Amino acid sequence: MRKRIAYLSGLAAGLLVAGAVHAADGSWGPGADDAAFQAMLKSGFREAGIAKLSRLEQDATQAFCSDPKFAESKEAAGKRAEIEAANLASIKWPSDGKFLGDFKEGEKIAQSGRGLTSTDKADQVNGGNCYNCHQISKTEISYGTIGPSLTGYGKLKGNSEQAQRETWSKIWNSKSVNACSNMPRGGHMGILTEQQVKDLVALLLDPDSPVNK
Amino acid sequence: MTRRFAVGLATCLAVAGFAAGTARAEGDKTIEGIEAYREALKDGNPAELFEAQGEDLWKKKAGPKNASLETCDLGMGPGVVAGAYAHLPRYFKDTDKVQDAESRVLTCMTTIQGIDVAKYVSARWGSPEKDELNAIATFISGMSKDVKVEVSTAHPKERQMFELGKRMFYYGGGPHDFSCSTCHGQEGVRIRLQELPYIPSPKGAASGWTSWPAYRVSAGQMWGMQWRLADCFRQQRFPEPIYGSDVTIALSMFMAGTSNGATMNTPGIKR
Amino acid sequence: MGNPMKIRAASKDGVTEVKVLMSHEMETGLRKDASGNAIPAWFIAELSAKLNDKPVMTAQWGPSISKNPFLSFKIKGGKAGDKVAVTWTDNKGDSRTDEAVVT
Amino acid sequence: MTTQPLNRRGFLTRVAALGLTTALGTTLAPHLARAEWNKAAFDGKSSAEAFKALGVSATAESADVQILASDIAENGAVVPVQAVSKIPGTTRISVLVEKNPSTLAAVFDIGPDVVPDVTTRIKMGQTSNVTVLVEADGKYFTATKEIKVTLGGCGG
Repeated sequence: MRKRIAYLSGLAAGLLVAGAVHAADGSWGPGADDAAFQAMLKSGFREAGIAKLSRLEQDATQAFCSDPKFAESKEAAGKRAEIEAANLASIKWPSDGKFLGDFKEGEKIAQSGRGLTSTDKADQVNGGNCYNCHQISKTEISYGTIGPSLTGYGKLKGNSEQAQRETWSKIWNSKSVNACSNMPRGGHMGILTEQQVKDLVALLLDPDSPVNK
Repeated sequence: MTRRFAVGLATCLAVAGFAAGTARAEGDKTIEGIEAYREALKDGNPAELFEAQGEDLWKKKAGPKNASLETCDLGMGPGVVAGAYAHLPRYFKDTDKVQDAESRVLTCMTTIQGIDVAKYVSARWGSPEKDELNAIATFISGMSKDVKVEVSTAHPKERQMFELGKRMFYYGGGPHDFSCSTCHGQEGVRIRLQELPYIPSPKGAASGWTSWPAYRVSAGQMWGMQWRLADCFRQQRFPEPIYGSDVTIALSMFMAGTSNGATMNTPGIKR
Repeated sequence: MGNPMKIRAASKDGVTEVKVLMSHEMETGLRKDASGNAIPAWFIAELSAKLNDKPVMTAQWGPSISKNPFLSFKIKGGKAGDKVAVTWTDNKGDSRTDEAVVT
Repeated sequence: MTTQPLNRRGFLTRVAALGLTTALGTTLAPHLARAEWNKAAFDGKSSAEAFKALGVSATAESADVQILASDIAENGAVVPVQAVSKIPGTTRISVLVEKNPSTLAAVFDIGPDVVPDVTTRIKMGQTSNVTVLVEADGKYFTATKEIKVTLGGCGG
């Protein structure tokens, strides 16, 4: 969990970007009725297993993206770029310089949606949740469509170092590419280990991977 | 929310176009199969067993006051169950709170039966206490089957609850950065093979709101909306929402209020 | 004794369609609980159906039948007012009979 | 609650009781009285083992035996299956799931007053062939269909 920003600064960022006003339609956006919202959050949850109350605390990226109306607006373009830059700067590149792991392991990680829920154990090997949102290997019929299809990804993108770096940065920290991407920041948030990210990069780029067959 | 966030890598979008042709034919067959499966499930919903249990619990004398819940006011006057679920959540003067069906039942258990509901609130999902609450909610919701959803946001507290729910819907956090809107914030997508209702639209809100409580075939369990929401938060990697807390009622208010005019189809049956 | 069944029996064009929902865990015996102990098998093993006290069908079930089982079958004949009774017996010897009037 | 997988004594007492009731039925089709839970058949780990324990000899595939089920199940815990026989003299319909630990799911003894058309819901641990076996006049007929079991939801 690198670069987690404390709750209060996250909240302050939220206030700053949204402004404490009711929207024109009379709705309470972030920044308005904050006291009631914070009271609701505080009284609404209890710690469960490994899911501690601290998970309700937002970092700057999460706070910004929790007001999508603003986050998508023209005025927020600068802030979006700022958030992407900060996420990009935080990326940890492979320690041995090698981006490609084992695509077979990558397939297993992509299949698994387990890990880090209140009913998971701390020593649970986390999955990547990839098939929940993406089509990947053609043989898997149970895939989600929240994200784009990745079938044939490596065929199209090639296997250059540039392709490997781009793929790594997307999986390690999706918000470095798109500030409010729906995709989790696998490496950045400690969901996936460095080796797991390598295996996923291999799943997408290895010419022998089922993704590219 | 008018526009969606751009999804992912620009290069991925190109790949999506490339793969769409072959994926679609295979995908259509899969969806057809899943639809046939769901159709077959409709005939004979085990939720009926829970409705019957809930009705028994509703009518049974219990608690220190040895009273039944039959005089409980679900918002349409003491003892009126028919149609009540379609008007919930709503503001209740006696508690000065906006309540959903499940939190209102806790109030009635406390005031009418004299039961200390703390252990019902803290009990784990799947415990006998929670099973009782789910059965009662199933019974109450069944008494609103085919009734139009008519949820008021006229009272300031109702309006506030609706807005708090909308804001909660977009509140992202935890190790995965997930919010409700990560999955339910765009039209026409699915997780694995499960279509995801776009909750901020009346149609999407209705498809979610009007079919819970529902029997979950995967677990063989009856889930009220409280459990449904708790499991959403679990998958979101959030801590656990407290049963009957304002967070849960706010989200229900957002969904129910957005689905006004739709028809209750409870209890439902789900994967 | 388990919870009551839900039985519906409707007669149409000389055939009575019977639909039964049963409340039962249908444990396979292969699952483990949270502490890793095997959950013993517990399932409906025997069923019988009667129309006006006359047995019309019996069945043997294994643990592969789903939890809270559903069964639908069709009886030749049967008319409004007739009685359909279903009895199940599980592998622990527990048993339950419920009746419905044909509509 | 017993901890034994099968409380044999209690179970057999019940079966005996059932037998007694059915024996008193006056116009009972004889095969309805032969019900005794066939442990060996339900212990079978394949269709072949289950068939053997059920006393099934030669089987023939028949278009008059139908399995009505969706090609894909969204969840293996509940898979609706309708088994239909158009063969005259059908007395027994069995449902088998090849890859389940207990292959035999159900055996229905059909009296003359019942249409050989039963629907139930079965568990499937994985994608598998499902077979409906029909006994009519001492002969055996089958139909087999593959049902795919997929992962739904978030997989968590």
